[in-house]
Amino acid sequence: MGVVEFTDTELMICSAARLLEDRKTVFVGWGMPQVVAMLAERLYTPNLVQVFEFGAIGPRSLTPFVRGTMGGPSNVYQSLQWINMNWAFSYAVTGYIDYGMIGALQVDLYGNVNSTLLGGTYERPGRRFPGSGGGNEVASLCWKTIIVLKHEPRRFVKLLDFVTSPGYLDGPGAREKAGLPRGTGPWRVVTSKALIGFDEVTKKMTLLGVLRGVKVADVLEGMGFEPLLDAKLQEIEPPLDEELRILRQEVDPSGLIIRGERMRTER
Amino acid sequence: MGVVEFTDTELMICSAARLLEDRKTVFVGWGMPQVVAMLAERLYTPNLVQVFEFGAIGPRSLTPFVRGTMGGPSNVYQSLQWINMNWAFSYAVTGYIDYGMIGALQVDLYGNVNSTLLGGTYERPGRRFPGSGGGNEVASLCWKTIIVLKHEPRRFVKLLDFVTSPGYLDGPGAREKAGLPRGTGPWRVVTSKALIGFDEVTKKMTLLGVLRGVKVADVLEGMGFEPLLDAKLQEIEPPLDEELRILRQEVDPSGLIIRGERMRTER
Amino acid sequence: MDVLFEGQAEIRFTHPDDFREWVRTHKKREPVEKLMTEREAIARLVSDGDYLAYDFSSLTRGPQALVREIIRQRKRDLWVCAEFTLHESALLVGSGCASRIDVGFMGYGSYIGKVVAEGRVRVFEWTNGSLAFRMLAGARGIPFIPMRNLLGTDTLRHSGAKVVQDPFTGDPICLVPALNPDVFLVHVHQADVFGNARIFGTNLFALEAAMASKKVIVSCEEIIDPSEFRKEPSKTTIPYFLVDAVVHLPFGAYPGGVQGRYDLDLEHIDKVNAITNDQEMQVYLQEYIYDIEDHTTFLEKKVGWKRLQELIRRAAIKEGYH
Amino acid sequence: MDVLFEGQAEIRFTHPDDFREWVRTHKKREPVEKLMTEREAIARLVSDGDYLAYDFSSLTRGPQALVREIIRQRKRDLWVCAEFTLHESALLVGSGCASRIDVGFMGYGSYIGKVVAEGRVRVFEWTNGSLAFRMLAGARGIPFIPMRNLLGTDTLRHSGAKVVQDPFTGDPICLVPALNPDVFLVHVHQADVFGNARIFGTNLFALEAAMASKKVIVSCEEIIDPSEFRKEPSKTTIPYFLVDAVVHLPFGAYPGGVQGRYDLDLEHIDKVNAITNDQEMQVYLQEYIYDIEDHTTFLEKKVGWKRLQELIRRAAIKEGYH
Repeated sequence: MGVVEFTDTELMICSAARLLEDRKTVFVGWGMPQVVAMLAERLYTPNLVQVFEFGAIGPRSLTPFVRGTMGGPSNVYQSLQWINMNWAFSYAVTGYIDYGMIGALQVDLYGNVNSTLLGGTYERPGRRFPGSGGGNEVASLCWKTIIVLKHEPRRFVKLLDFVTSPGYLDGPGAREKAGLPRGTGPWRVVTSKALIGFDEVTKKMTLLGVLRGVKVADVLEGMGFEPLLDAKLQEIEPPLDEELRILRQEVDPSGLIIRGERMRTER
Repeated sequence: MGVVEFTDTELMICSAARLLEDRKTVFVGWGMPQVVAMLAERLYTPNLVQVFEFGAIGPRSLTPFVRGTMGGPSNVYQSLQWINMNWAFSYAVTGYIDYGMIGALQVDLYGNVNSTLLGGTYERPGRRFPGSGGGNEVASLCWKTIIVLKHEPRRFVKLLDFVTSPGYLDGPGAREKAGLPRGTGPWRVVTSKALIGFDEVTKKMTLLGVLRGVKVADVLEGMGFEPLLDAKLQEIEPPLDEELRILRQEVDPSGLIIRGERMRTER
Repeated sequence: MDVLFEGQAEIRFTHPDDFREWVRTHKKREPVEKLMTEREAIARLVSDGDYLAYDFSSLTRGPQALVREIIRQRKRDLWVCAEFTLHESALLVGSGCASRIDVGFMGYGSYIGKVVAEGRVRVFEWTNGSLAFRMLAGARGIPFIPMRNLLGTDTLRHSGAKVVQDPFTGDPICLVPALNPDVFLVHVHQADVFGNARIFGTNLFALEAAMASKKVIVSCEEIIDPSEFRKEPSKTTIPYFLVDAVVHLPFGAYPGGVQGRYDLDLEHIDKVNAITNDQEMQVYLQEYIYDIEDHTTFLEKKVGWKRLQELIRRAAIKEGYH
Repeated sequence: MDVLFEGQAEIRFTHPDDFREWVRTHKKREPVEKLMTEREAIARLVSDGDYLAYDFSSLTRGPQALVREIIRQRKRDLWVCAEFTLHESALLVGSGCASRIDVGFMGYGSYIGKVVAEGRVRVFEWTNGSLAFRMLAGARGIPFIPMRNLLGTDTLRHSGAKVVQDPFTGDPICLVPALNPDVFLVHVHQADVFGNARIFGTNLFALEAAMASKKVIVSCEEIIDPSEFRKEPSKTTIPYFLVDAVVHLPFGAYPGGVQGRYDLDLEHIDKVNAITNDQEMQVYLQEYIYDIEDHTTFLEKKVGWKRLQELIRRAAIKEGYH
């Protein structure tokens, strides 16, 4: 069947897009999640309702994606409702948002997310990043949170440098005990090599699938913790031609979003 | 100079309208306060900003006044902003509203207001009335509250049957101690015979003026408490011809609002 | 949390997590046709014992046709949010539909006062502002919200609010519990078949209550195409996924008016306000509700096109209502 | 009130009564002309040490011309609300204007991260949602508001929020303090000379922040007649009495765009994001801000009419923006 070439970014976008359900709502964070939602809407979930933190409810975002935009006219095109940030988050708090999608610098075994800093102390971090944005809200309030990050072992750590947004904290029941809404939490972690879920009982990360041609050992190597392994480990299909066509020709013809490390896999 | 004839309602409307300051804001309650604001706007305070609890900010209400209306098109005509109830009260809580105007079934020495019930118990009141409406908000949150009620001795009582909206509660400092915003409270009581204020130190009702031709003893007779008497007791001028003309011809040509007990006074 | 004072009213309180669960399982995210008759909407979505809220008043853009249908279907034991309300409370209590009222403003006319005095309906004391604020908390998914008023009064004593010491200022502050009605009725200018809705003019808490309520029934003057909403998203008051039923009811606010469309009918309103006892109430209910099949028949037999034309003609002010 | 947990951040907190007092004495209720130059507005209304907030982002409808004027006037020791922000934080810190940042989203580009890491600016940890919610509390005149998130995280630990036991559910709940900025900057589509303002499209917290802030500066694309506002009151985002200055600044969001008017200029935005150190920052500030007299000169000398025409041309989507 030949070989397909793609970037790690493209792979993550496609894997994440396949996870979304049609006829559901998704809280879309800045950057990659926007592109994921666009791809999903065009290919898999025509009735997906996107919600943006700045108050755009149900837009049908236009392509091409304008780099950096969040709130521009093509981003919020043909929304159902334009309102403001407090209302946008209200939809999430009251249980109207099925999926949330955020990025991460680091994650731990329980799906807690760091997007604030790496190394050093809070006052003098080794490297400082933008912080929560709306990520803490998304990870706290949407029913199922999807975390998207590159599969670099250093990003999967035993102890986060900073807990920006809550996963299952220190295990089962901890979210509810902290006062977070019942029944929420991280649902999937999409990486450039694997698809990870969470064990229903222990709330620990559970490897659900690996990219075609990638070995499980490669996925686990160098991670700061060992996730559980699902009994029925899936093979993740590399990006489909149609997915890549939409991404490269419609969504991001400039290639500035989807660029990344080059990968190749058998079709 | 002859004699002027008017109703007690007309007198109260005119007295209250003269109290409002131009270039200020006023939170307007249902019924008589609406007519007061209309008269004031036409005659004394062209730049008064009216605020209605249902979200009309700064309307230039049209005449004639539509009986019972609160929210109808002529009531909210040419507003600055149409919004909702939570926002309307927000203007009051944040200190933007200078005057509030409410009615009352009963008042006590400290300007506490009952508009809920007369007699009996809470569960089995002798007579039950509409309750606070937005009155509690107005009396709690506007800087200066004007209370308008008919001068019937039984309405001025030692102990209210029910404290619906706060005056100075049980005396100086009590509002602040209860948690109400600093520096607020009842400012004037407009009746069909008198104008009453509040002593700055004791917060007790203080008679400021009586209608031309009315004796102080008549005002005090039968009241359940004795207000302080202001050193410079004013004479309240009966309704002016121009006031009556506007009320009777422009604001309420049907006469359904301004009707009441007939009174007469020397011009 | 140290409670300094606690009002004694019973409250209808839903744990925010239980409300979320309802939304998760009952609220459809996709656009589905929700157009139905008022009979169907009320039969399906209003249950005995429900907590009921509605937007605006008997005089202006109140959901009067839907309220009449509730009475027609003889729903029982409703708990009513009497926010800024006028004669709805009287009709709902007089018809035996409502047994409890959260009072903001309970309406004029002598009937309702009398039945309260006779202890035939339980009332709980709030204010227009606190009920609207409770609705805001319900829509924000938080269990309570602080207020700077109610404090110091008997209104507080007979409410379900609590006073605590504010941990930021040290001062006493009033906390009111979130309100999450079972049913919210709202009459709007325009809606589409999926439930997207537009109100022109002010509102009490249309979006708050739609978001805070388990079931939302929209009645509308006009059905418009769904694509209209996406052309002017700032005009959308309520998006479709909050809504469970859409009922096309022109003149649905009668005898109240709808801004820019038709004026209120004061003569009919006076008729309701003139009711002073049960017998008169029954006569009114019989004539205008029980004996009438539906809203269309009501308009035809009890109002008449000539009268409606007159009310349309009187609604001369169109500014801002589009 | 039993505090279960307390974040350790310093907060800028104004007692609601002190804020009310400010509003009482400083905010004119009558319509007076407030049109002035950006120089005048910033000189009069922004003081060293002020807490500064603004609506939307560097990319869309941010008050960029006003921010540049703040930098030009070398204001000092500002505390910035970095809500949903992109490069404003970098510019305000790089120019030495800001010394403290409440972080919602601090912006991209490597410069700002570096100066934080070097401890040259103090940061406090919040989220976009909690800063917006704090602003809502400020606008509601309440000292705090409860939230269902922040809980369980280091974000909470480094915020100024408190966790208490909710007296209605018994569960832990997070309380965030009201935010009442000293200055709020907002760039709008249309304003009149009194300060009435309209935004078309979404906003972060335009009305909340205008109501919560001591001083409000509106810059606008277009000045319209005051009578326009009274014809369509639903379109009024901010009424005049909340506003202290109106500055007519067409293209005032540049290099960001304004919906329906002009597109963002990604080339210029990339130039800002490419700044990695103080030297490059100084070069940028010198060329685009310090050496430039005012916004008009900036457009003329640093952008050019040809470029602006191109950005207008690119803003092809007009739906909803009127």
